[in-house]
Amino acid sequence: MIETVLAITCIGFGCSFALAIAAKFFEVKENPKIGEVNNLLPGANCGACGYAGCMDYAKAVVNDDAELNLCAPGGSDVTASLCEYLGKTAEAAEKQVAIVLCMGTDDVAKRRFEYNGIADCRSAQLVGGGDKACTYGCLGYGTCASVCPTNAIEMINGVAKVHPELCIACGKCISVCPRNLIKLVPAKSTVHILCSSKDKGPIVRKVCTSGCIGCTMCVRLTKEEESISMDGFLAKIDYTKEVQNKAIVEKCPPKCIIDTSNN
Amino acid sequence: MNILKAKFKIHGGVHPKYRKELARNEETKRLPLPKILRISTTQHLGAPSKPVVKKGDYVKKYQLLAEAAGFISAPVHSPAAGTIKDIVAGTGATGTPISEIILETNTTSDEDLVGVFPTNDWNTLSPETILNRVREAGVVGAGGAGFPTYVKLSPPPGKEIQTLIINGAECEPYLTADYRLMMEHPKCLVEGIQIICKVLNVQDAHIAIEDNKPEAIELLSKYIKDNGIENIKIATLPTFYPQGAEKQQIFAVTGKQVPSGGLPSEVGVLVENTGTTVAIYNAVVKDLPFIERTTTVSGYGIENPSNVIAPLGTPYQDLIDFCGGAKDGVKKIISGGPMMGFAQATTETTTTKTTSGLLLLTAKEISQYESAPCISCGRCIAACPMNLMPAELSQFCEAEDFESAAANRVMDCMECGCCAFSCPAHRPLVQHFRTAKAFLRAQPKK
Amino acid sequence: MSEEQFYSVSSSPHVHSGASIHGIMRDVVIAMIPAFIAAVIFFGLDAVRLTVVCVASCVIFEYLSRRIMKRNQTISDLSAVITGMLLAYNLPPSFPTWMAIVGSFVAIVIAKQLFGGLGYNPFNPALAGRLFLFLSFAFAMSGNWTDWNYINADNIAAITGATPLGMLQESTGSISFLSSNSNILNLFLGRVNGCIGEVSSLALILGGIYLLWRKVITWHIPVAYIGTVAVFATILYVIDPTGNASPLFHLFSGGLMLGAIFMATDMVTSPTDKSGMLVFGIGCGLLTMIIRKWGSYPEGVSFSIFIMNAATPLLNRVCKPKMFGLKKGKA
Amino acid sequence: MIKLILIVISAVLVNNFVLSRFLGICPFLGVSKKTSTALGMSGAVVFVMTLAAAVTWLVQTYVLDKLGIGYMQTIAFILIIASLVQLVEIILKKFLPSLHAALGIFLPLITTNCAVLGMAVLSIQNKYTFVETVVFGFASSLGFALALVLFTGLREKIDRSNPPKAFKGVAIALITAALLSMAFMGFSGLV
Repeated sequence: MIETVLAITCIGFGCSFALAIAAKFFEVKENPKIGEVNNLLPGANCGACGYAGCMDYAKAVVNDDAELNLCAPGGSDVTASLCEYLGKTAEAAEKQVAIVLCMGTDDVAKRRFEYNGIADCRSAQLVGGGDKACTYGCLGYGTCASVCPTNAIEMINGVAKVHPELCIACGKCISVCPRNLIKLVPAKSTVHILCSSKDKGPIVRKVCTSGCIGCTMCVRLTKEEESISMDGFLAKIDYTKEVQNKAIVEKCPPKCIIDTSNN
Repeated sequence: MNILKAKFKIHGGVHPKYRKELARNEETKRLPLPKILRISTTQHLGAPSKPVVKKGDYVKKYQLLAEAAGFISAPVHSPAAGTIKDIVAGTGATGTPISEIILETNTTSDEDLVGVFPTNDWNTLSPETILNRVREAGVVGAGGAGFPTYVKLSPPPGKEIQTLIINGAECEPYLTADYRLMMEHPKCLVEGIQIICKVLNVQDAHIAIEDNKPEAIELLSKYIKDNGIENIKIATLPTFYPQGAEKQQIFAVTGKQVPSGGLPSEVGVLVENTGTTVAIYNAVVKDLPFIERTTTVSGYGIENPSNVIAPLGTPYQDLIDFCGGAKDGVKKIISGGPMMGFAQATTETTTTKTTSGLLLLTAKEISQYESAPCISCGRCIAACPMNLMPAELSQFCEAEDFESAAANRVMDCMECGCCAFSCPAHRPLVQHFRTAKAFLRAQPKK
Repeated sequence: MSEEQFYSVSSSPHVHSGASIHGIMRDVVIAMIPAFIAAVIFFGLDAVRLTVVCVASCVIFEYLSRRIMKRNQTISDLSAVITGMLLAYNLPPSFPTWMAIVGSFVAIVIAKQLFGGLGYNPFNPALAGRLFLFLSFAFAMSGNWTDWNYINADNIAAITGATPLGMLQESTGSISFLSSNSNILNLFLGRVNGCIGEVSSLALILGGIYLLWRKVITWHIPVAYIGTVAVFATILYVIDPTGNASPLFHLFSGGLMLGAIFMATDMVTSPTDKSGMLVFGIGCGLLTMIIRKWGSYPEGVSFSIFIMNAATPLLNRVCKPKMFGLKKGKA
Repeated sequence: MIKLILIVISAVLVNNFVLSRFLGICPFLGVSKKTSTALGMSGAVVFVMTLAAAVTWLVQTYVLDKLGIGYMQTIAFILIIASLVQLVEIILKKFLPSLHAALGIFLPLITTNCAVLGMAVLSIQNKYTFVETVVFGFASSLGFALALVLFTGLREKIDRSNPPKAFKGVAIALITAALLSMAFMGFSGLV
């Protein structure tokens, strides 16, 4: 019985002795902090922080002092834990969600030609500039929906729609949309102008009945708060300010302003 | 004997139904001056030219409308006298936004033109003045790319051009504009070639013509023999598509392979289109700017297909009406050839310096793409003149794995269409590669 | 511009050679007709029964699986019909019908539709079906044969129940009589025992010539495959003529012709590059002879093609055409 | 000498560790995403299995059999294999950090890889001599590498296929592995 225990223990010692020599001989310096920071991150490896996954972001945070609030899925609580671990201060990033600034669904917006090709927005844009009559509108081939890691985007009647509660603001849909219709806006903002067409009114009216015709009604109604300004013939919301005057939703002639607070 | 058979045969290539007989035998007709011309400022490869006229100006014929913006660019001249109605945004033949100069022509007086000083003997001109005339005339490659010709004719220092090839292959089906040019203006073509030889001080030049144009070969060789010109020979090429592609033609005539990503000048060869050569002749000898070009209006959807000389900026609808109007059942309108041309949504688009053809095709002439899976039958690989693997590349693009596509040299694809032409599953291969190339071009250089 | 009449717009090119998957598959079906006629001549009603059952069940299974997966229907491209015919050709005449249906299920549903349909399957569906049946219903696959009169050692027409390869497998003493030319002629014409589609090498070669003429397949795989088997068999034959059968025997017996012309050349599961095809053919040839010579199964064709199908993705990565304009050596 | 060749053929083709004996499936499925990691993994497994074969045989004959405590075999073998894997991990971290990061969790997993332990125990059961054990260890790791590389090639093709949603990912990989093992049954009886 004793020999068994002795034999096994000396095998154990032999192995550990060999490993100790090897560890000393091939030693690689690595900062233990990186492992610590990595454990604080959610580990979704979504790349929203711009690094190739959480381990990479941890290395950047420790070695070259990267921003602490870049982790979108983690949001403010990850930023807080990072600050507290590294003893730094960083203003907590406000929770953001993506939104598609177009509501030209197939029943209101016209098509220009019968498209015969790949059902992918980037590919469709290359063939004749996309088959939607409006040169700014959403083509509706769902590339953003297919690329969204949390399936937060749904194609409704030919236009993409983001479900804010699922969106982790990783920005993948933004880079993939050939017409740059998707913007990151503060989650709590409810009033949105769902159009990105810079064309003059008559041209917009010819291609889409619910496109912004640049009548500046909403700008005049929200004059005091200056929350809406004109960019050419397109009304744009300044998301740093809160839009109070909800009357613009009814007053807007083409009805392209929506207010998501009620539903 | 100044006719030699091209010795080298490239890999791949396909045989589409050429249907050239539709618009081959009649003379080229001239379109009466349309009332409205919408002249695009993106008539060439490179930066769009900047308009020098504004709304309401009255311009004479040949007057400069837009000047070149930058080194790779070309000026645009007014094809007729008239008043500038407006400068608006429009869509080009490829669907990309362009800005158009709308010119209301006064069709009454056609003589109201800017002074023109033809020279009777171009030999006296030095290469520099020839190059300047070519630049000022706004001559661009008429083959389809529209690369400014004077940039091409001044090769980078240290690169010596040994052989000049005049591309008379015109391998795209339906198109016969170059053929008619060779038949009707051999003198302008041959002298144009000699002018280029002078500029590049090249000793010998070849006119590459496919052997499905025997009359052109015979006529040109007789013209060359009668005028005792030694340094121009005719290279007959077997007829297949894409015989007219630059890299393939260089290989077919000289056996040299242009290195991947390199320019033909690196192997000491320069290829010039027949249409461009005649434009050079007009610019240098007759001092005429590039204001009109021959376009083949063809296809089974047009009443009487023919070759038409039309001023730049002519709306397609005018060309169609001039050729007897469209038959019913036209499914597709294409600017350029059926293999590399761009399908049009409307007939409002206008002609530019690179519009080699306008095709009205009925359902039985065109094909429909389907999203069928690739059965790796290898026909696209056998057809690819660049010896790539379209089957594998398209599967990478479908899986949006553009890095592997780049590793398999998708950037070297010249979008000639041979693969999609021969794919039994009707897969949109060229569109896959264009998406991949657009994505890779947008990538910041790492 | 008339509003409602939209023009069709797509990427270039706008014209097409007219080839279609349906066209290719139709040519393959036509090429398999001679083998079917030979099967009916030698095995009569059984051949018809098996072929009809397999083709019908393959088409039905494909229709059902496409319906369940809510995908577009692809039974019109005849690939299911070909899989059915190929599977039937690999079955002995005495094979029970319900097992053929099980084989068709494995071939179509598991080996093809689960991967997403035609073009995505890494293995040849008909072969997957055959191997599944071969390994699970070994007895039924060996089948009780009708008699085959072969001319034995002292050249009297004797009757035996086994297939030619089966006899080669079990025989201990000298088997040089197997390679007598009268037996070889029987083998070539198909008057032997064996699976219904593989017996008549003549009919299969006719089909192969039709496919080559229609440019559905290229010569690389069949020639490489049959060539390797011939060379390997000759070497064995030269070493020990009594213990091994003659190369001709190996060529015309078993499933070699059927495998080399119809199953190995399946475009989806074979390499796309010419050099890759040659390596594929040689690989199949070597494996077939190894299994025939030393393996425990008499027939190695199905296994070798199946294994080489697994190697096809690697072959596709290694054997690539050299790009036009690349200096020597630069990949 | 013939026996060695037979061992090699049987270990690589006939009773291939992955496809016939179904040992070492988890790294087989885990690492077969990209060929580079698969090759790296195969290299590591070949190194570990060959060394493990040698060391375990020595320990078995000179320690366990001498003291008659054959029943301690499993613990002793696991101890040796674990330390060998740790050795490989240190070496890889030093010389091939990129491969080390790419392999990730699958490198330490070799410790519990049933193929390694299986090979050690099998060689003892088959009463191989020392040379035969080492050859058997090397051949079975070659078999593992062959199956892994073949399967990685297949995996890259089926990753581009679009199976129904329920079968995406590992499910379709398992089906492909099943078909592949069906193919390898052709070699049975070869030896």
